[in-house]
Amino acid sequence: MLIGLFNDWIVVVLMMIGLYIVIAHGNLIKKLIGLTIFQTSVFIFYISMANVDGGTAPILADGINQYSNPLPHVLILTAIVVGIATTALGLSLVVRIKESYNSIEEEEIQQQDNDEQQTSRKAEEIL
Amino acid sequence: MDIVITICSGFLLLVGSFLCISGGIGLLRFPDFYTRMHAVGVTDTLGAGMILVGLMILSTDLLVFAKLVMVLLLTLLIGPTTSHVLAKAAFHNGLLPKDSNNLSQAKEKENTSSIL
Amino acid sequence: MLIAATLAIFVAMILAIIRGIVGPTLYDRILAVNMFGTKTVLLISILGFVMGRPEFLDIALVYALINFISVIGVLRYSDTNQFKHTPKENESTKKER
Amino acid sequence: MIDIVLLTLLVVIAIAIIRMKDLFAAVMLAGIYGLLSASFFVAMDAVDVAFTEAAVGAGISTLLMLVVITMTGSKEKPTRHKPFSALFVVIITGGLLIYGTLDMPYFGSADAPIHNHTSPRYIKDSMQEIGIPNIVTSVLASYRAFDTFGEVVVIFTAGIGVLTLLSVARSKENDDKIEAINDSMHQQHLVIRIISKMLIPFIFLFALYVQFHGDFGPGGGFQAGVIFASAIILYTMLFGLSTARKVINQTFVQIIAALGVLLYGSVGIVSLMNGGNFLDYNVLSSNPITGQHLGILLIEWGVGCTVASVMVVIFFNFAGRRAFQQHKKKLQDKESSAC
Repeated sequence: MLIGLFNDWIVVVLMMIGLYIVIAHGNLIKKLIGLTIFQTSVFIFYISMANVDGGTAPILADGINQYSNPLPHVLILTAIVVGIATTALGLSLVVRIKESYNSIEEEEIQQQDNDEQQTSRKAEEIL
Repeated sequence: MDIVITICSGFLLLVGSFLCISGGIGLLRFPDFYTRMHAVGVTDTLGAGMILVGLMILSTDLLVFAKLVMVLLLTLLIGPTTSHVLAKAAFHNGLLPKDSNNLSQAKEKENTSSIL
Repeated sequence: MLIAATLAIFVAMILAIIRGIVGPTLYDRILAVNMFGTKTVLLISILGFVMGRPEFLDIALVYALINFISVIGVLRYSDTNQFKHTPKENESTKKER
Repeated sequence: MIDIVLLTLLVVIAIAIIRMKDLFAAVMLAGIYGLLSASFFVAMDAVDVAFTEAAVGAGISTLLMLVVITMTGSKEKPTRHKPFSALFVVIITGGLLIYGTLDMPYFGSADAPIHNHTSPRYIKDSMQEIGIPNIVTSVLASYRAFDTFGEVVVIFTAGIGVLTLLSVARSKENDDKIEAINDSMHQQHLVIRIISKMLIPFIFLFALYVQFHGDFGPGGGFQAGVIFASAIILYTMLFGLSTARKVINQTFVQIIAALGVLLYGSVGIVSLMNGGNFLDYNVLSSNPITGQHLGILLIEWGVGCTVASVMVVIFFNFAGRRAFQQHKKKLQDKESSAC
């Protein structure tokens, strides 16, 4: 009976791997890859919920009584395309960050921001 | 008739699976990129073709058969093309075969001769 | 036989994944991805027959096409200097003449 | 059984992605990850989803990431601090989630709550009410058409966002120089060029087939749009951006993207005018079933146009930015060498 929850556990593991990459890695593109993994784990969760034992694809045909649940399929189908659109938006932000900071590492960007703040503060003090 | 179909498709599927596995082992065990590429490039197309033909024999619907033919044509077109492009790109980028003493010498000779 | 073929494809997939993870050069990885794509096409075709509804082979077609496009894309963007060797060769041949 | 193997492979690849320092390798593994998850969707009977994931997860997202990596550099720098706090957070959250799964219904059980609420009606009545064998299409385009409208608008907005962030003002002279950079590539690659020339019309035809066959098998506007766009992307990669821009005018593509959303919305307005609810296709024609068919056909066209043109616009802008950066770098190099 343990095998009955196997899919859910794998989903949790994948989700946590995605979360770990997003938290622990400083590289912005790596973070986006982590986000993609997280996203896919949610897709897998929905799709494995939709499955019914002995069911087939939800396309009506003669002589088939048991179909999988079509509703999660619809939700995930649109979510995948929206996901790529938002990923593209994130990637374009990364490109702009690279252009203005010349780095895509989180730590270096923060370092540069801090330096800038300090210099501007010093300039104010002098004034 | 049924038995003939089952035996034929079974034979083709088995040969195709054997080719797939041997290609995989070649990909893992061969020493450098070009030999790996040889293993994959040869077995991938042939194995895929065998398996698809085996499935074609099994199919009862004409539409399924037609789609399988299209998949087969695509793999026959695409497999060799990607192998060719990959090998060309790797070679142009300066990746030399592992046992490449002869080859690099030959290349040097060619270069010197072209300079001369 | 279908089950045996499925198992064989799984084994080939696992081997390709190992090469994709280990692969010392970039080209080994591209090769592994390419082989993985072909194996996925086969897996989808066979899965249709195993599950008894083989009419969804459109997916296998899409896989074959997308696999080609992504390999070309990887080669196009993998190295910016990649295709600049050929003009140099042309130049040298011109000098020869 | 098949799904267990596929899921295990997914976890292996995800762990390998964590360890990968080379971003190229990580993106390539992400491509394999997309292919694997799509095969999992096929094994779970979700053919429409697998269709979309195949075109998107393994194709377009990998390509976009590769283009970006060529602009930003492919080495990941090691983080200085140890990620123990991140590990702690992840393990705690994961433990709680796994504790939560213990209450979940078992995989594949037919009496799970999800199968008892609205889906039996879709499965039982959609043939009488909509008249289309593919239940996913009838739910997507008719029962939940308003939801899908929202998704299309989100995709359109994301396209506008990418355009605002990355579009480069193009002057004529600038254009020619960028063209020179682009066309220096792939001039020698005769084999791919010929094979691709053979394939591209086939891909367009296949996209149209997917668009119109979506009522009877897996397919529909979303998938067709992505496949159509990937053919144009293949052309762009082989023949250079400026050639592709000459063939397909970017302004025209942007107008098509807006027109797709407009078409979708106006179907809703027309059904309002005819006395029904927003996006209620029954009133579009004298016969409700014919009305449903007409409505689904029209909005699938809208979705297909928007998705295809937004994907093309996104790719054009990424590639255009890359060419612009290379051009700028060349100019700088020239200046510095002149000094």
